[in-house]
Amino acid sequence: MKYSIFSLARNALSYHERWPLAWRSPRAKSRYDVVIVGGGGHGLATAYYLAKEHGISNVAVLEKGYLGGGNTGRNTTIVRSNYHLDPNAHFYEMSLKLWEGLSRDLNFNVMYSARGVLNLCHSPADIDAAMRRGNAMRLNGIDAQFLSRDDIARRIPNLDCSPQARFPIQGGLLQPRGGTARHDAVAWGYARAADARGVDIIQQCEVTGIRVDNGAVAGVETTQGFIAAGKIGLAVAGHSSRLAAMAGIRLPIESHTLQALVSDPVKPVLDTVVTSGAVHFYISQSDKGELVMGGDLDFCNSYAQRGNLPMIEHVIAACLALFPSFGRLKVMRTWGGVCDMSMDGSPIIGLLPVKGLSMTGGWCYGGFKATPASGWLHAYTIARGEPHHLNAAFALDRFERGEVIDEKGAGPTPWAH
Amino acid sequence: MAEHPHAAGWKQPGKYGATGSGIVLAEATIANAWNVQGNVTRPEFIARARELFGVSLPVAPNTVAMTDALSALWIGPRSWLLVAGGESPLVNFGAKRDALNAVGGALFDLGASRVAWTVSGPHVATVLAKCPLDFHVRGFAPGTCAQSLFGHVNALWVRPQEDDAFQMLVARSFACDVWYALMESGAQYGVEVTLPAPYR
Amino acid sequence: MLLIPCPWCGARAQIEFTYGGDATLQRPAVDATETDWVQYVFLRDNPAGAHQELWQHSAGCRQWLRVSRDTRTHEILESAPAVEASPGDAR
Amino acid sequence: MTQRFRMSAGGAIDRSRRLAFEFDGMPYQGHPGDTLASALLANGVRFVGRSFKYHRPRGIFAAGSEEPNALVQLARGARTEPNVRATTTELYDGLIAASQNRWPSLAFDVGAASGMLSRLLPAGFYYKTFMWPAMSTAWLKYERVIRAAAGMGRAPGEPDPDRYEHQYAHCDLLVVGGGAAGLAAARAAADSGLRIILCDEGARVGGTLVGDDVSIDGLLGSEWIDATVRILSANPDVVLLPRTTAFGSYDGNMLALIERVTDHLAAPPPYVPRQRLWKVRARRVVFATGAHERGIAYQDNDLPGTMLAGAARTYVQRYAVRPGSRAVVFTNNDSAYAAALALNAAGVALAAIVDARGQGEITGTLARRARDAGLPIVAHAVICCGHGRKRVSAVDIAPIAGGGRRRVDCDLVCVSGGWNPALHLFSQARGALRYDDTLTAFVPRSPLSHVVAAGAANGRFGLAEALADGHAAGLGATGPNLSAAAPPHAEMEVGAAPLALWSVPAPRRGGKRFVDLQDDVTAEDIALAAREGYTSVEHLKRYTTLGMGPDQGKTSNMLGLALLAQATDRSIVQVGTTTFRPPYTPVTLGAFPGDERGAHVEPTRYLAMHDWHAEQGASFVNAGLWKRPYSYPRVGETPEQAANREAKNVRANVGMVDVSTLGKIELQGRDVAELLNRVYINRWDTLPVGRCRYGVMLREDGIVLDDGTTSRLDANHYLMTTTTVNAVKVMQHLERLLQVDWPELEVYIASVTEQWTAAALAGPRARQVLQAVVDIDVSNEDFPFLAFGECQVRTAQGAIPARLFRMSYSGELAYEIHVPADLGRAMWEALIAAGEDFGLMPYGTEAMSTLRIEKGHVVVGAEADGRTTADDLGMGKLVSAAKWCIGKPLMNRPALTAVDRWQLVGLTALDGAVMPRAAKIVADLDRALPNPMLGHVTSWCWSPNLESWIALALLAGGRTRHGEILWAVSPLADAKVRVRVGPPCFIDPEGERLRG
Ligand SMILES: Cc1cc2nc3c(=O)[nH]c(=O)nc-3n(C[C@H](O)[C@H](O)[C@H](O)COP(=O)(O)OP(=O)(O)OC[C@H]3O[C@@H](n4cnc5c(N)ncnc54)[C@H](O)[C@@H]3O)c2cc1C
Ligand SMILES: NC(=O)c1ccc[n+]([C@@H]2O[C@H](COP(=O)([O-])OP(=O)(O)OC[C@H]3O[C@@H](n4cnc5c(N)ncnc54)[C@H](O)[C@@H]3O)[C@@H](O)[C@H]2O)c1
Ligand SMILES: Cc1cc2nc3c(=O)[nH]c(=O)nc-3n(C[C@H](O)[C@H](O)[C@H](O)COP(=O)(O)O)c2cc1C
Ligand SMILES: [Zn+2]
Repeated sequence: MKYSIFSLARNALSYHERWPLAWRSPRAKSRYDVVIVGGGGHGLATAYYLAKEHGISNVAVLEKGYLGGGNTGRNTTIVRSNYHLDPNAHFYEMSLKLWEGLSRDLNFNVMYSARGVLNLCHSPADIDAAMRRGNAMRLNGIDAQFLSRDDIARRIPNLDCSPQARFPIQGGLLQPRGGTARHDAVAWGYARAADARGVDIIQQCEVTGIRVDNGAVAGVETTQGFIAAGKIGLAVAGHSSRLAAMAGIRLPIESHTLQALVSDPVKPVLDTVVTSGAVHFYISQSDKGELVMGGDLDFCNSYAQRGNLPMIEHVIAACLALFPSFGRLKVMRTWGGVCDMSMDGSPIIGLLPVKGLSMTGGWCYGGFKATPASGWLHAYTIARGEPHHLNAAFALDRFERGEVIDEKGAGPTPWAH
Repeated sequence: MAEHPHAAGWKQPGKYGATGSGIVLAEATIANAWNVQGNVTRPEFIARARELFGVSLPVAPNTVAMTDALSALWIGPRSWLLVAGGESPLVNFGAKRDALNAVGGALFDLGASRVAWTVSGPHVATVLAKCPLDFHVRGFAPGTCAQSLFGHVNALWVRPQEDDAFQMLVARSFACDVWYALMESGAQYGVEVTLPAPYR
Repeated sequence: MLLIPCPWCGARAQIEFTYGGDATLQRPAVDATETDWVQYVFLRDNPAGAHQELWQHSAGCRQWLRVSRDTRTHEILESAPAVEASPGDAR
Repeated sequence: MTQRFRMSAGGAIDRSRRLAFEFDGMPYQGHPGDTLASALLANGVRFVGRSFKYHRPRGIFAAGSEEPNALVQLARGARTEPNVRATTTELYDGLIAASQNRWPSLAFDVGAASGMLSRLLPAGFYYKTFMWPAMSTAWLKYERVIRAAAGMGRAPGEPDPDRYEHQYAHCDLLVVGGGAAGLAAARAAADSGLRIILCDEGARVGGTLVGDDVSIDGLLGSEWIDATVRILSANPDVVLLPRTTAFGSYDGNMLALIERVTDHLAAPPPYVPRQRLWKVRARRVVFATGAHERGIAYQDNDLPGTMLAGAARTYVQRYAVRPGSRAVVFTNNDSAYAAALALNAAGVALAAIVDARGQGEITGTLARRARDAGLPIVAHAVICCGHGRKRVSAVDIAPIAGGGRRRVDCDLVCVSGGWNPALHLFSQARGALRYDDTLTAFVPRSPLSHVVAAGAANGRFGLAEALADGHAAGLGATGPNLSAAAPPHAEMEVGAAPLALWSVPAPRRGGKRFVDLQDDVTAEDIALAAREGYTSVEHLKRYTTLGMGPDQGKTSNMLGLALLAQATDRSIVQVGTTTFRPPYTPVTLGAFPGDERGAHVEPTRYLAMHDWHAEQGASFVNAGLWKRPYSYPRVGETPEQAANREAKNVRANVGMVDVSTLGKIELQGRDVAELLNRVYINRWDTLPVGRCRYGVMLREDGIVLDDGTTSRLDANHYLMTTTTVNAVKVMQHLERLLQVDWPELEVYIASVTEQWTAAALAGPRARQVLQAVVDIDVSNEDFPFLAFGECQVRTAQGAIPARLFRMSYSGELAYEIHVPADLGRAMWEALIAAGEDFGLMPYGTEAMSTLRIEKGHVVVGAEADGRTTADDLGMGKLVSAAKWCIGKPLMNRPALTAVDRWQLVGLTALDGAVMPRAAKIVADLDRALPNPMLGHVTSWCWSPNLESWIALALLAGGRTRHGEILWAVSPLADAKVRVRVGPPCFIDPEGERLRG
């Protein structure tokens, strides 16, 4: 059933008792052309574009829990393409363009809200770095504006723009097309659209092993039995190392906890996404009214999907240093996700050194925004057996070549990115 | 333009905040502070240090050895801070460094790098509880010291005796910030600032 | 917040420590191949379960510790000095 | 106004005093001991807010922190606070509150129109529409409307004026919850020598016992509380924290507590924080957090006047308020009979007790008492709908098996759908749960090694068993404790099992049966989610927003997942719960930073000479945590103009800059040279004593990490300097190498950054100034470039020992003078005085930057940006071939040695143009985008000495491009400038000045 205001009205008449399943829950077949491990945005998008762009629909997406329950369902939903280095800029800009048409493509409103992403600058050095990035964006054909302190004070009146602030705001880089999207809807929308094209989505199915015969993948062992496939794509953010290890591959990745939190819901007070590198903080307001915010990692390897208080204290301290009037709002919920922190802060999208095996992962803090492009390029790479020029730079062997994509220049310390 | 870094009260005796003297603060002026490093498993190093400073370097972690002239604080398994508030064997730095170097040890002058206060009064443990250490006498025994954080700032505390008085040392560039924090949390109990006195 | 046992200072709050990552990595010999160095510098086991890792008691005794911690539960299984030797011991 | 519904006697309130308050502009009165909710009820105010999505009228539903409806906007102005639960807000004199989510008023709310459209707005409706037209900006317009309709209260418009603070605490036993079980636990463990903390959310401890007519050890509930509190307060090892909610359970048994210190006071005393965040490290924890009652989903079960039965009982017994005049009680378990009895005793007419269970199953003590009291029990029956507009006026009752409905008039409906142990914190502590079929609730599966639940939180709902359970939990912490008090004793009640009843079919198709009152989630929404395949309990939550409001579903989650189980033919165990996460109840943001707020969010580091700089009118700039002088503007000068003057003066005369922030690490021991050889690309064993050398450190991956000069003070004694930003990092790096990688090296190191104040004296007349104050000969012969020596500086306070270094960042003849920090000002002032005749001016970081750009000196963070190699910076030749060092093995990977690497060059703006800020370099201005970038400007300045704009830049193959003309462009600033590429050093490339 196509979703629209008309189908909504029609179903209202029947008290919404006739809506069909958004996606089936089929039993896993014993063999697929392609198995995608991970039912987050990236895995589902990969499957969707395999079917849509390459006509490969004998595909299963295997998800160990519920779909969208990984980082897709726990991220702070910021979507942007404001990158400095060329490979990142071109990749994330492709993604942003896909975001712009995604709701209609999927026939599922993912609420991509181009409300602008503003990176604050607190020192001359911040301004230099932001302008250098903004200039690179513009030369790459990506929208960017530099806002003065006064522009910012007008646009976001509850920001403390006074010179007495500990980290006084001196300007900011705005990407107007940046914004947010509704995280769960992305998973559900891709799932529904992939399902409609024949992809099998198998939840509660954990991959426990990857069978490799003669240097090529043969299939996956799962909690629901062996499933054969000549091609396997990994999209398991946070767990990439574990899956790769099943095929005997070590990755330049560590898993770390990233926390986020929401305030109680209030009437609209903030309609731009605001971030500050100096205090490691970002914030936006959801359509339901909560302020959604986050900051840094918890700084030790973890698969626990939960974090500790110090980082929450830090995030809120940063929030109130910037927005002193939010002091009497309350934290409603905090949570954590397991992030793949790569050694250069950039993702790995491409073939792995076992035939038939590929991955898209290593997202660090920010792979939600990459979802459409990552799925599209991963599908391309799987279907063609070689990377597209937009993901060629994100190959695993870049570390031995020395061609790392280190946006922050933080070096091979994964938790420093 | 910049506000005077020394927040209200430092070195100016008086009462601040609520009435009463919930905590009492006084700068403990450091005449000298030297950092001795060396390998405790080498008897000649320990002996040389005793000979040079008149104190046996404490080997138990986080303990303090005191003489009339100075306190020797264990600050690491190979590192001690010798602090004196007045006349002490902490003189002739170069010669003593050479003497320690000769037995495989090291000596660093940190005399100007730390600010110390004596923090006392009935609410001392509460005010210091911005630090994750346990300041209860059962958690912080007399004759011991410990390093930790006060807010975001590294600090070192010494509890010389079984009373409510602690010495607190922080790096000098942070001292103003720490002073502010002490005043902020102490104000509700009343802060009494007394005259600086030599570190004891 | 983790409570990390420092072999010298006792159990201390996590905020007193600085994380140092995987403790099982062995620095290659100075004449090792570039591939050995690439693996040492970039690749990690990243296990789910017991993880040997380094922490420095940076706000305390400044010692680097070798801690074994379960990355699924954060339970600390063991903690020891990074190495038992002291400078010059080897001589 | 009279408190019409206040009973004439009873309750734990202080009738001797009246407190005036205001709700939605109307004045009312209450008493100390009241909550805002109880006071509103006492005044007959039952309609207190509009619901989240449909804007339906809502009343007070609960009496504690589980309240889903009665959220109000408290106070006005800077202290206004949205979404405050009326049920936990203690009344104080002058309290002002207003209802939320309505406009223009509670009674006439425009948003209520969405209620009329509600059939179009089922769960997740927005995913299915608003996708047209195709422009991506279209959604922004719909979104604006949706956002304005959602949300609840309003955020304040001004900074929070209040202060908050933090406190760590340590104890052997933390008891969370001071009800019967918690008090029994604390009492059992007291006197054992353990340090105990007991916290409770309430204004007074006692939990459900407060005002209850039960007897413990022969005392009335409240008397027993008082007696126990007296015993505990007298014990110096026990800390009692009322008004303190444990909200998070973290690793290592750390519990986070929030204490509301002054929220209940009309006029808080000065200096006292508003709230205090406690971080408690507990050896053991007892969660005696009680249980939450839940409702039953029947049609229009959200009308004001509908409340939980336990809450109704609390209002009567604790607050002496009649929440209505004529009540219907609807239950599936025994506990509601206590409420019925209490209401009856309070003079509330009981129209019916509707019990879903059969007559034969209603056998508990309380039910018998109700029957004895002649209360009308209707067994085997349910409420199938409510009636009324802005409050309930009647309900329809019908047999559970279906059949004839009967209307019963009432103005109060008391519902009990059973109880859920409050195991939020237990679960956060990784405690496993088990579904108990008899209790129809999740309970702790088994205690953890250091964490137990006790009392109602542990599924022990009866008072006697709760006391016994608490007592046992307390003893569990002490081990055998001979001095422990005897277990408190209460009469055992006979209970009957509840019936699992979650919902009642709606008589009207499309009738709304609310599961989650806070987020407006109905039983129909849950059915819809199940129908569409959102069958994981987590999907259900996210699709319908069940349990996602400020109450986090305390009264609704269980109901929702049971309905999902029914709809999908699964057991409740198969469906499972969603994840419990902190905080237990919403916690004020302001409490998290505590005193580290505003300007104190991070510490500020002040230079030892800060006062001097400030007295000279320096303008300051942040450098890491430090405040450094940017320049010293004179009257009429901007900071930039001042910097220009200062830079020029250095080249013409002499200037002095405070460089104390540089990291300084002293190294002693036999193997220092070996260590330095390993960490720097260049050699150190060959450096003579009394000399300095510039060094570059690489990361393991061959990229530049840091740079600085290191001096050999003595055979085995060196002083290393690091950049300001990397000082801490480099120290840790060295400690790690020495302790982990190379423990065989005999090297001792200490950070001496704080010990020394450092001044750099630079300019052609530097020597004359210096010579005037030092006791050694600083001529070129005796003290050549890169010499180090010790000397005395003559100052007004006498001679000061100093370390002297002949090194130059500016490219001029220059010296660095280090003296102990407490003598810094004396040294500085001596030099300033000596320099008077030579035109000495202090200079700040901006002039310093100009000078070093002119000289082509790189800065880690600008030219070395974490992607640059030594060779990129033209320092490839520094890499010693004779030895290994960190980073060397990976330094020559193909991409790091490619010919088109971005290499350091100098740029000069042509045509007298201004170099744009942070420009990119392109060859062709007019290319279509993306326009390939050949490099970028890393540092730039107006060079007062060259009288043109210059820059350092990284440029692809830059060293082979000297002489080329390219474009430096800044699309952001709409600026483009022709630049000539050249070597990075603009001034004195031969180094004659600095050697002179
Ligand atoms: C707190 C937080 C905030 C963030 N904020 C942002 C942001 O603002 N903007 C942004 O762009 N990005 C953000 N991110 C990052 C972003 O969430 C992720 O990069 C992105 O969602 C990754 O999507 P994914 O589909 O690869 O992974 P996931 O959604 O995690 O999907 C991976 C799936 O694989 C499954 N899986 C794992 N192992 C197995 C197995 N063995 N068998 C079967 N299935 C398996 C998992 O259960 C999971 O569902 C944030 C992340 C976090 C944690
Ligand atoms: N089915 C039933 O009949 C039923 C159900 C529940 C409770 N009860 C009654 O409850 C009593 C059980 O005693 P109990 O002590 O287990 O429960 P209780 O409800 O009396 O006490 C729990 C206490 O914990 C506090 N609390 C809860 N969460 C907290 C938190 N996070 N931080 C701080 N404080 C918190 C509450 O304010 C309350 O005071 C008995 O009197 C029993 O009769 C009966
Ligand atoms: C953008 C965003 C907004 C959220 N808003 C809410 C919210 O309003 N209420 C809520 O209870 N949780 C909210 N959450 C958190 C979820 O409840 C949940 O904690 C998170 O998805 C992680 O899942 P888990 O806690 O079940 O592990 C939000 C999460 C995200 C990513
Ligand atoms: Zn330690």
